[in-house]
Amino acid sequence: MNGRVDTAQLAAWMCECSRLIDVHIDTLNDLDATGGDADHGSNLERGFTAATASGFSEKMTSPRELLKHVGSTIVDIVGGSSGAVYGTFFLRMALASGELKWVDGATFAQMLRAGGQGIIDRGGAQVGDKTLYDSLAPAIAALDNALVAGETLASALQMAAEAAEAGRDSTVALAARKGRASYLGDRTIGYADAGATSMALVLRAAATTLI
Amino acid sequence: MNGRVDTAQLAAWMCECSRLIDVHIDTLNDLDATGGDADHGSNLERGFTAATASGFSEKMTSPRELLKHVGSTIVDIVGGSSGAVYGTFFLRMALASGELKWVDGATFAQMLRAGGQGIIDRGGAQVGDKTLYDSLAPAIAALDNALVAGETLASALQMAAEAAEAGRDSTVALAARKGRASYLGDRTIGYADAGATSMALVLRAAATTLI
Amino acid sequence: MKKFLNDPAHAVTDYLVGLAAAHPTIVKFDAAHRIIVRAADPRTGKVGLIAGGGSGCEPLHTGFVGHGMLDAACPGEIFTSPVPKQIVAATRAADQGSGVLHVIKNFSGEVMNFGMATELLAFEGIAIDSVLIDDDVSIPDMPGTAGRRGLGATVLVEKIAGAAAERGDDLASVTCIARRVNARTRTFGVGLSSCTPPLRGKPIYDLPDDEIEIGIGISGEPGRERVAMRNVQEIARTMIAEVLADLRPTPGAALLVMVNGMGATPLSELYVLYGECDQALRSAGLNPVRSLVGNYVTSLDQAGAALTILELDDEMTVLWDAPVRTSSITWGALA
Amino acid sequence: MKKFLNDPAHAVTDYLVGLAAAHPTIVKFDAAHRIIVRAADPRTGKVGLIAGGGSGCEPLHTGFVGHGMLDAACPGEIFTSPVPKQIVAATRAADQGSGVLHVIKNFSGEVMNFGMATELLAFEGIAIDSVLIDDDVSIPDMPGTAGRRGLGATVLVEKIAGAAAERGDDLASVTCIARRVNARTRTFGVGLSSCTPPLRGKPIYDLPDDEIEIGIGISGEPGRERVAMRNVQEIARTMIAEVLADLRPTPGAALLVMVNGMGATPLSELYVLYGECDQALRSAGLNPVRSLVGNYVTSLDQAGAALTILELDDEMTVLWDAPVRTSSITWGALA
Ligand SMILES: Nc1ncnc2c1ncn2[C@@H]1O[C@H](COP(=O)(O)OP(=O)(O)O)[C@@H](O)[C@H]1O
Ligand SMILES: Nc1ncnc2c1ncn2[C@@H]1O[C@H](COP(=O)(O)OP(=O)(O)O)[C@@H](O)[C@H]1O
Ligand SMILES: [Mg+2]
Ligand SMILES: [Mg+2]
Ligand SMILES: [Mg+2]
Ligand SMILES: [Mg+2]
Repeated sequence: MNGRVDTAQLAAWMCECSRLIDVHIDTLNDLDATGGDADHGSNLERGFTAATASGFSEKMTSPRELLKHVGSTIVDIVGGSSGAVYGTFFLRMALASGELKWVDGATFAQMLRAGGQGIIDRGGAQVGDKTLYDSLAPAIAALDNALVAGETLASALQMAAEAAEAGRDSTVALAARKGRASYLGDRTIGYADAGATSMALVLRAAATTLI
Repeated sequence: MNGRVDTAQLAAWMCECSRLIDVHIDTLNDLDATGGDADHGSNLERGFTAATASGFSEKMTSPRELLKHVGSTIVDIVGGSSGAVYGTFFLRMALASGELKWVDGATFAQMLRAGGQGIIDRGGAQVGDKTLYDSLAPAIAALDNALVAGETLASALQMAAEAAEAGRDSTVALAARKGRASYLGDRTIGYADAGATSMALVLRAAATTLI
Repeated sequence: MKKFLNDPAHAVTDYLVGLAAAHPTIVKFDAAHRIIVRAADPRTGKVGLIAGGGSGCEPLHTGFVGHGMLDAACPGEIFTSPVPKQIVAATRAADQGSGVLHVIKNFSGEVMNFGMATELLAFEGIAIDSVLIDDDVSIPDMPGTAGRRGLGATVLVEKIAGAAAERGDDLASVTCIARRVNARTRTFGVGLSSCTPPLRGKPIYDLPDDEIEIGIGISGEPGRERVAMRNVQEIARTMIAEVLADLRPTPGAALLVMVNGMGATPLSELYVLYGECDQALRSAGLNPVRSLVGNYVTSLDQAGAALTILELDDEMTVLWDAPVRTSSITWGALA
Repeated sequence: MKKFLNDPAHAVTDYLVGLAAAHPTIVKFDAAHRIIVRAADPRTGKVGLIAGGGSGCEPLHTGFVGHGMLDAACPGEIFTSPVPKQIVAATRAADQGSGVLHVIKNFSGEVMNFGMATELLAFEGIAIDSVLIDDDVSIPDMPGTAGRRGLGATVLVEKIAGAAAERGDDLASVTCIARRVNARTRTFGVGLSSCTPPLRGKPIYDLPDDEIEIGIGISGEPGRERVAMRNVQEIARTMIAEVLADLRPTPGAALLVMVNGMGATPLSELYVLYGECDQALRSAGLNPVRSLVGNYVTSLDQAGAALTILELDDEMTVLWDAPVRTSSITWGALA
């Protein structure tokens, strides 16, 4: 058994996501300004705050319930691209957790992969389209590989966060093909994608909380 | 006989007015900006240019015809307060010149007074209302007094121009009670009235051309 | 300065050409006289209604030419009242034998140029009457001054008197209702920015990012007072206090409430302001029963808004609701 | 930032409250579901029409709810598409038993949120169809991308399909005419300034005084390209070249020409632009027969404009002319 993630840890993960988004809200808005409408930070802040602010209900006793709450709150509150994409991401993670009270590393990796698939299903993004999937896809792969190689979940998540950050950096050189930024084509080259940047924060939050 | 003003001199006066307005167009607009809509210079420029640009027709063989042409061109072209006020001013001067082929100083002084009365009739301005009448009224008085005192027309016009400039300066301390600037009340204190400034130029032009 | 224009000196003409091209069934541009007239002559015998004023306040007045409002409009240069020639031509075009009402906003230039035109028209035997619009409460109503400006009431007078003329009222009756509407209307405006006249090429004045002008008119000049920026609720309260103190409406009165944008303020902000005003008026025991929200009397690209309130009576309400078909105000069925 | 607002976070709600207060006979604000619906239910059996999108583009879509256009509108946060919950509620409100057409502008967020809503609605037995608006020619129509944005065509689709629904067409027919209108419409926009979203408090980008953005959308993002400022004739030529190259209208085609302001551009400038476009189109042997000039699809306080051209056929023309009564588009007689 390579690590263990329970509901309380997932709650801590979500709170850390919320905190990191708060800290980087202006950066995210400014990155979104380069190719979009300058609201990505505010959008996520609204979503994560709503999902975490009042704490989690006592009835959320499983990863499924907690992540479903987060996903549907984001869907119900955020709107825009990130509402649909992040919402679908957490809802699919919830679904993939089955009815388990806690999940091991391998299951968590499967959940992350299911979340990524949800993003593809929802918005058709591929690696290289300059979206948050460019951070998520390498993180999914890194997590899998590290666990297969026998790393602890803690260090595997560390590698996943680093891969997400590298993925985020890889978007700097890309021209956007999905989302609002795609309307600007080559003008988006030179800046990291806002969503890829927030997704790297989400993975970084996982690495610091799910240990 | 104290001096003599013929049609050609009046034409020169109008051309000099036009030139001086051109030179001071920005000043006049900026002064109008302090209490009005920043267009006084442009308005007069349009009027005097139209009245003088194509030269005066050969048929304008009398002061009456020339000044009627200038007055009605200004009325027809300028609009706004200054179109009505300056237009009426020149039309009433024309009327007061009777059928004379040229006028002497005393008649010119009467014409100027008739023009001033036209401004009162048209817009109800009194001295102290912070309008162009604040430049014109002292100039009319100065011209009369100088001629009565036996000055030449040339030096009498010089004194009239100086009186107009003093009148212009007197408007700095006033709050506007007529025209657009009146809506600003005390906020107009501290700036000369745009119209008073242009009227001082008109009198200055008379002093340099009607000699 | 960035504007959609060619030669700034031709901005007004270019606008008039475009207006007529866009609405050929409603208006014609009579370029020779530089006036906008109805595309189709109204039936013979209707009292004519004309208005004019400096351009830059669009859609006022050109946008209100058409069935149920004006017969002709005289656009002057930017912020410069029209010349007597235009007013004479518009009066002639509007006359159907029953006389013409001049809707004159109380600006020195407008009053004087309409005055000159009326002197010229005296020789022509056209019956002419006039209504002087002076609804601006930001200026004290004092003798010896130029008096109060004509602002938003102009739109209401043109609509209501226009409907009276359209239904066949005679000149005296049309004039009477026009004056009644003006007498029961008050306006107070607030500017968030200075506008930029095309020929000037730069703003008329500088306004810091934390200050606003209150008590503004419609020609880009500064307002009565410069004050610190405040939220819309406070702005609405100021507007309402100024308007009600002067209008003194009957308790429970039915009101027409107009929230008018100055040109660069988005519609959504105007509705936010409308919402504040509506609520405050109801709390004051008054009854907003008609509204007009949008850009109707503007100052080029100024950001800002004005509140206009008319205390309605039954006749005004019927005439307000009557069909109208102009390029900027359209509702109801035409016969 | 100077705007008429209280708490920037409540700007959208405050706008919706004001809208409903100003037009109580046309719309209601359903605050619980955060949607705008018609004040009076249309007759039973009418096909419903709903749309939604980020706020900041007013009057789109809330200003087009009413007889002859939409049954309900879902306003999102500023420049953020609505959430599925709103879309579900609006669909339910609009359904009269004959199904509902979703008018969806092709923005990733809008498409995805309507998609999620449609999945949820699948359980409810409401017949739903959709039209995807993608008239923006500034973006190449390439596979593997998000495709073209939905811009001005949205207004035309809502008007024309709304009239089809109002006269009793069934869902398939309403959808069909909506798609036909979108297929024959193209738009190209030009921005003269950046807008300032309330929550951001400053412009989205800096634009020097001698540069403009061409190929813009409606959410304040930069355009396809930044170029030097030029006069309106050149801007009109660019717009027309871009639109016609893609639309390829039949020679002599009857056109509906819309010149749409982005929110801070005065009406007079829009007419100057319209005049240039009208003339250029006629020179190109085309026939502008209907026009719409004003602020219909905006980006908050952005200065700028977009040209939208629809090649009309007879049915579209009849439906365009059909009576409509919303807060922002009104004409014709209601039965
Ligand atoms: N189809 C898509 N698939 C995955 N991610 C997407 C897609 N479209 C947009 N995104 C992501 O969403 C981010 C923008 O989110 P946000 O600004 O909140 O939404 P909006 O574009 O509606 O304003 C982009 O930076 C991008 O990473
Ligand atoms: N009633 C009046 N009598 C005399 N002069 C006036 C009157 N009203 C305005 N003026 C003069 O007109 C000047 C403004 O002219 P101008 O700016 O060209 O017209 P407008 O105010 O119509 O823009 C003022 O500075 C003032 O001197
Ligand atoms: Mg965004
Ligand atoms: Mg002036
Ligand atoms: Mg002026
Ligand atoms: Mg957004």
